[in-house]
Amino acid sequence: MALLEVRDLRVSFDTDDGTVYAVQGMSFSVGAGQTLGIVGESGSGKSVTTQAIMGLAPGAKISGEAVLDGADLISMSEDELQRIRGRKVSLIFQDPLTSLHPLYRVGHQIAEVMETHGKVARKEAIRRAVDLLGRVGIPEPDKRVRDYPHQFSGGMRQRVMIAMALAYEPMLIIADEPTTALDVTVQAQILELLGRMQQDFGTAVILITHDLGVVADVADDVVIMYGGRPMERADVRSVFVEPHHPYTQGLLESIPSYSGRTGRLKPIQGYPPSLMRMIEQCPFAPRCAQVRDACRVAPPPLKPVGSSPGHLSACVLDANRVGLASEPDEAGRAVGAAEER
Amino acid sequence: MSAMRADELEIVEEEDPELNEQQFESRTPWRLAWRRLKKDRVAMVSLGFIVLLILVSLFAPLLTALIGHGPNAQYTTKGLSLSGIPVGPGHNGFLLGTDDQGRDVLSRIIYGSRISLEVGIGATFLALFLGVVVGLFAGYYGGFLDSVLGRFMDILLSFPILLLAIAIVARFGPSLGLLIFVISLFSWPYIGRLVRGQVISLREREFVEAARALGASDLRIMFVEIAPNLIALAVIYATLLIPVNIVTEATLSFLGLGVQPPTASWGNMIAEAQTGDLFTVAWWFLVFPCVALVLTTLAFNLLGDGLRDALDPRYGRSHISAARKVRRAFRLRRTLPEPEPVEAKA
Amino acid sequence: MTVAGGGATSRAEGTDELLLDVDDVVKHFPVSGGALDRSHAAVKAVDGVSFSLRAGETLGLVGESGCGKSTLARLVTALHPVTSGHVRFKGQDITSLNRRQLRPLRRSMQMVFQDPYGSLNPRRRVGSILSDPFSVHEHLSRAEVRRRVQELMARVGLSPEHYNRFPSEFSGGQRQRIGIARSLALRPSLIVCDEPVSALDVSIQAQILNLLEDLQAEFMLTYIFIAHDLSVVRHVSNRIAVMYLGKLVETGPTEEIYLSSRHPYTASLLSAVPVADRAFRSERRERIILTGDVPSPVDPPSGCRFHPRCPKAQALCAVQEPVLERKPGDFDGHLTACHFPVVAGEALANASRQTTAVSGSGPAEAVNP
Amino acid sequence: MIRLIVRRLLYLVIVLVIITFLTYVVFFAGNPNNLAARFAGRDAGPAEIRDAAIRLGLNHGFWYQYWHYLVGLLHGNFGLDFQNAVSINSEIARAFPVTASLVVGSVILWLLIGIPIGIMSATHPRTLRDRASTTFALTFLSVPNFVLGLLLLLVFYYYLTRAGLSWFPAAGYVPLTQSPVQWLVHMILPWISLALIQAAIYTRLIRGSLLDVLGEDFIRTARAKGLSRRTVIYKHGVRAALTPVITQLGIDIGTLLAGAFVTEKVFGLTGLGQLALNAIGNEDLPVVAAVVVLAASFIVIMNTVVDILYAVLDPRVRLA
Repeated sequence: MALLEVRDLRVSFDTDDGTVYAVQGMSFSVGAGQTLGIVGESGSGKSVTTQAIMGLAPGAKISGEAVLDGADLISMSEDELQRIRGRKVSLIFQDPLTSLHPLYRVGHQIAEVMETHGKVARKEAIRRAVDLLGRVGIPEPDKRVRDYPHQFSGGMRQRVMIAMALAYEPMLIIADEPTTALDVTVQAQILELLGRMQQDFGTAVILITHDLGVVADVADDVVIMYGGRPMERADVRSVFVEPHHPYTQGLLESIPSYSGRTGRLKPIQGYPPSLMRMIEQCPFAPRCAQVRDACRVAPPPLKPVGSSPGHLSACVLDANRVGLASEPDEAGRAVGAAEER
Repeated sequence: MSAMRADELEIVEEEDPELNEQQFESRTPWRLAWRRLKKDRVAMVSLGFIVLLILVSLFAPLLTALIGHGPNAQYTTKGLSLSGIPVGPGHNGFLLGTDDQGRDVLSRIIYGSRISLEVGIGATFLALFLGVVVGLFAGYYGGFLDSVLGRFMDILLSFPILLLAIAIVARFGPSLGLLIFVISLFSWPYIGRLVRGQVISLREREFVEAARALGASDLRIMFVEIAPNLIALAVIYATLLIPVNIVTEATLSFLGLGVQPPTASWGNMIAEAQTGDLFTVAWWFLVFPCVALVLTTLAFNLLGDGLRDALDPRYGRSHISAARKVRRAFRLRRTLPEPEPVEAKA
Repeated sequence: MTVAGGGATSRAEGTDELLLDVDDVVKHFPVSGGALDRSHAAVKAVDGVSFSLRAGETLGLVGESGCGKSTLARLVTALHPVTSGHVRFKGQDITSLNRRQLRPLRRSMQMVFQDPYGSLNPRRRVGSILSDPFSVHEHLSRAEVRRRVQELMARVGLSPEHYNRFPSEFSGGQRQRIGIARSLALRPSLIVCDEPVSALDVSIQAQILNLLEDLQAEFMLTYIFIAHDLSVVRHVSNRIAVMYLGKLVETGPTEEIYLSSRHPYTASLLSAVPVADRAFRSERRERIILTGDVPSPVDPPSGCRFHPRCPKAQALCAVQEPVLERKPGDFDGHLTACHFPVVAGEALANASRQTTAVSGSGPAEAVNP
Repeated sequence: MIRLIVRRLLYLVIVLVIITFLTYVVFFAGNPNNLAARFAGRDAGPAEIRDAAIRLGLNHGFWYQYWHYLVGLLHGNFGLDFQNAVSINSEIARAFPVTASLVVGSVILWLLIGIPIGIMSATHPRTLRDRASTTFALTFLSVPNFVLGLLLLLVFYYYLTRAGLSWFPAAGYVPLTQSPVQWLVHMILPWISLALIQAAIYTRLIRGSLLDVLGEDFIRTARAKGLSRRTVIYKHGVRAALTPVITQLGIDIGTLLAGAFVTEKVFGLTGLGQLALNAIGNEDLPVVAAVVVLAASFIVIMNTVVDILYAVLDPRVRLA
């Protein structure tokens, strides 16, 4: 039984310059206490997905469903969503400095969550804030609770954000690039803390990141996004050990390997698609080395592949073909190129 | 090796066909701004009004000749009733009526527009020139020069501006040149401070560092790299400063310290109308100059507002668009910049 | 150095010619609060760094934010004056030259910047930006400049017809190609790349790394490659220098550093990087999680600057600053600034648990993933 | 904090020296004998002119007079009026309450109008309400002060009075201590004419500032915490958006206290502005200098108050 089940989510924005089709048919699910990694490059729609679900994307046109604990978040009113946010679902953002209010004490900002949702008295809320700050590893929490965000270092601020997210013991934490603005050594601290808190509180986590390494480290399941669509979905091991989608494969191959020099890198050629128009084909087709005619007909749906259950890929290629065929299909490319003229 | 290159090239070329075909010729910053401005109907109407006003003031002698009434001619018989009351709008061929001395209000308004535009635009350009030059040098060089120039601007800004303008004009006698000089003297520090701030942030941008790494001289960096990035700001603030300066001129004229009668200026027309209670029965010679003044300043303000949105959305944000929010949401700040030395100084 | 083509073989191991010699350079930025405030605090951005570089090699400069690596890059390219110390380029001391004297040197020393958006002037056309090197240094006809610019654009993988476009009409990866083209224009011998790929997406990053590699082979370039991404640095560098709070803590051949790092900071830095393909291999390395944050460079810790966070710190470390020197058993050129260098097989994670009480600035965790 | 105040005071002294110096230069640029001749009267002979010059202190050189003036200032004494030979201190004491009444009343009024409209407009961007408030703001932004004043007088005084409703007086000032009701009645039109234009400026200012703040990450955090819209806008948004408003308010109050020339002239209020205008007309150097000094002091003092307020409101400034 999934805690959050998102089906066919579509998000678009009307802008001065036209419509931005940010997310197209996104589906995923998170089990209670599990960690889902959503991975994608900039503009792939990974942040918009969760912000739209939580009603935090101003001006977004949203369709599809996102069932949390039996209730659909997409059809909820703003008031209903307000009661979910911070209570059942908390969010952590990329830049802890700009994400904390500069003019209020951190204790106040944490206590606010409890006061809003739990009708907890101020004094009690502050006492609990001190407790939380201690649990997320902030030394001398009884003193620091009275400090302002600018008096903390980057890593400590992110700890404050985590404490705030945990304040009402939510079922789900959505962490949107929580360590991107931090140094590697601090990132390691924060990821470790997030994992420990998840165990302590039994919270599920959606971790949004561009860093495959982070996902490999902490996620149970992974969704790879590209051009606003899910490309591949599987448990973390399957994604890294037997990636199916050519995009996932390309992504993994383009990372300079830690395990030593592998010679020349194999980049994915070309650039990501523009989201200013509806993409009526596989969004990866223009860059795909194994492109087929079928790729240009319609965006392929997610379908089961590989040996492990729950491994889904949105690719027209056959499960057993892929992974072996890394040589480009010259014929397919030529046809595709001709069609485009 | 060469095959690799050709391959990369090909990919880059076909990367976004839309970009190649449709958007290519129209995506220069100025074209983009113009396209946005064209969509703004209010701004376009204002622009039309301003163009018309400029034409009117350029061809003032021709227009008044067509009307048949000079701006200073007193039509004591035709223009005033027997009891000395000015003629109302539309009577005896006076489209907007006459004033207390029997002069044609319309002709005077037409000539008044010359003063307003001369002073408004003249003082603004002078202020712009001073402000940009001082701001550019202070911001670019920083250090001692910046302290001195910055302090100087601060002190000028803590002057009771209107009072000193009044004192200077009163002392040296009003003249158009002095008026332009005094008005720009007290308005350039605003632009100077703005430009300085902008230059300080531009100076730290990597493209300036890149120019320096190439061995470009300071002057080249200031005028080739930085100055083009100030144009949008300068255009916006010039448009917003013009109405302010027009009002300052009118105010000084109203206080009797600007353009001296009988030369018509909207300010002294209003002042003349206000002395004595004649305007209570002959409202037109008070109200029409006021309307001309208000419409002109309104047009410049509306245009400035539109320009601000069109040229650099960051300054105005009067139409905060979802597009910008989306772009924000999409943008990744993945870089870990080291603390800039200048920030450390601050 | 005549090896063409891609692959690891194209990476030059360097020649014997000493291209750059950095000798004990120091850069302090004064911190002051206004005209009447004359405090004497300074950001000690770079505090006594020495290294040298042979023609054709790639030196990877690694460190976390605020460690001074970008400042060091600007000292080497004479964009900032040094507070003290010397930088010799091709035998000439460039720290004492004025701007005019430096100008001819600029031809052979260039920089590629981090931010593909900030490094190109948004109000100028790409053709104009790329003709800068020629208009500053050479007097060529318009047609000749145009020809050379288009040649450059083609070389870095851009379409020469896009000569008249503005930077906003290019994607991040394309802009970084423009930045590389600009640095390449005058055929320099040294290019300092300041985090050239850290603002790019992974798939684009690989394109740019390959391009840099090809250009190095073709034009016999020497690189100083600054990055915080250790995998990227490992991929491109022959040698690595690790910086912490304005100082070099360890330097040596790339594989030496990665396989047998001696400084506890290097070791923890390496272990902290989450790496996709490592997570699913049998030999899982222990992860060392350091405590606390990087201290302020205004008031760095005494002795060894790493000691408050170091899992191996002892009383001596707080008192005496370690010298960057070759440790017994290391290869020539592998230098470490540590009193108690890591020995092979040592478990630092356990050490960090024991020293929690000593460092006392937060919980120290050691996890074995 | 103390260092800030000391630095500001030092700054004030520098500004005052420069300003008084400039004022003296401006008025001495002509021939001081002309001044004496004017004050001596139309038919005065050379001896009388010399007498006048001695009486006005004009026989001394520029530096002497200037120094004398500065010393007087240090004793809190603005000296004597050329025209009537009365103490300027007492003239200022008479004029200041008029200007203060005008400023205090209109500040309250324009904040009451400007802040709510600005907030409404920022929280409903691109709606009809926003357009309406933008129209309001840009219209009054474009109306010169004296035009609005005169039109108000025309409608509310002349036309109403002619219609038999003499609700508003034409001009003049009645001290608050004399008759609070009359004071209020006399001040209403001046307040409105000053406040409407200022309110327009503040509407724009607050709208822009609040829109910026509402786009900040910490607002998204506040919403993500499940706070109500009201809490997010007022507690998290408006609080942070106030900074530029406070700066502007400080400058405006300082500048207006120095004399709201136009409004005072239109409504016949004998405040500092009128005092200065008359003095300029009469080339009454000590009075002009006195008002200029007062004006600059108000501006610098208000700037100091703003800086202190900043520190109180923003912990980043206070604890830096």
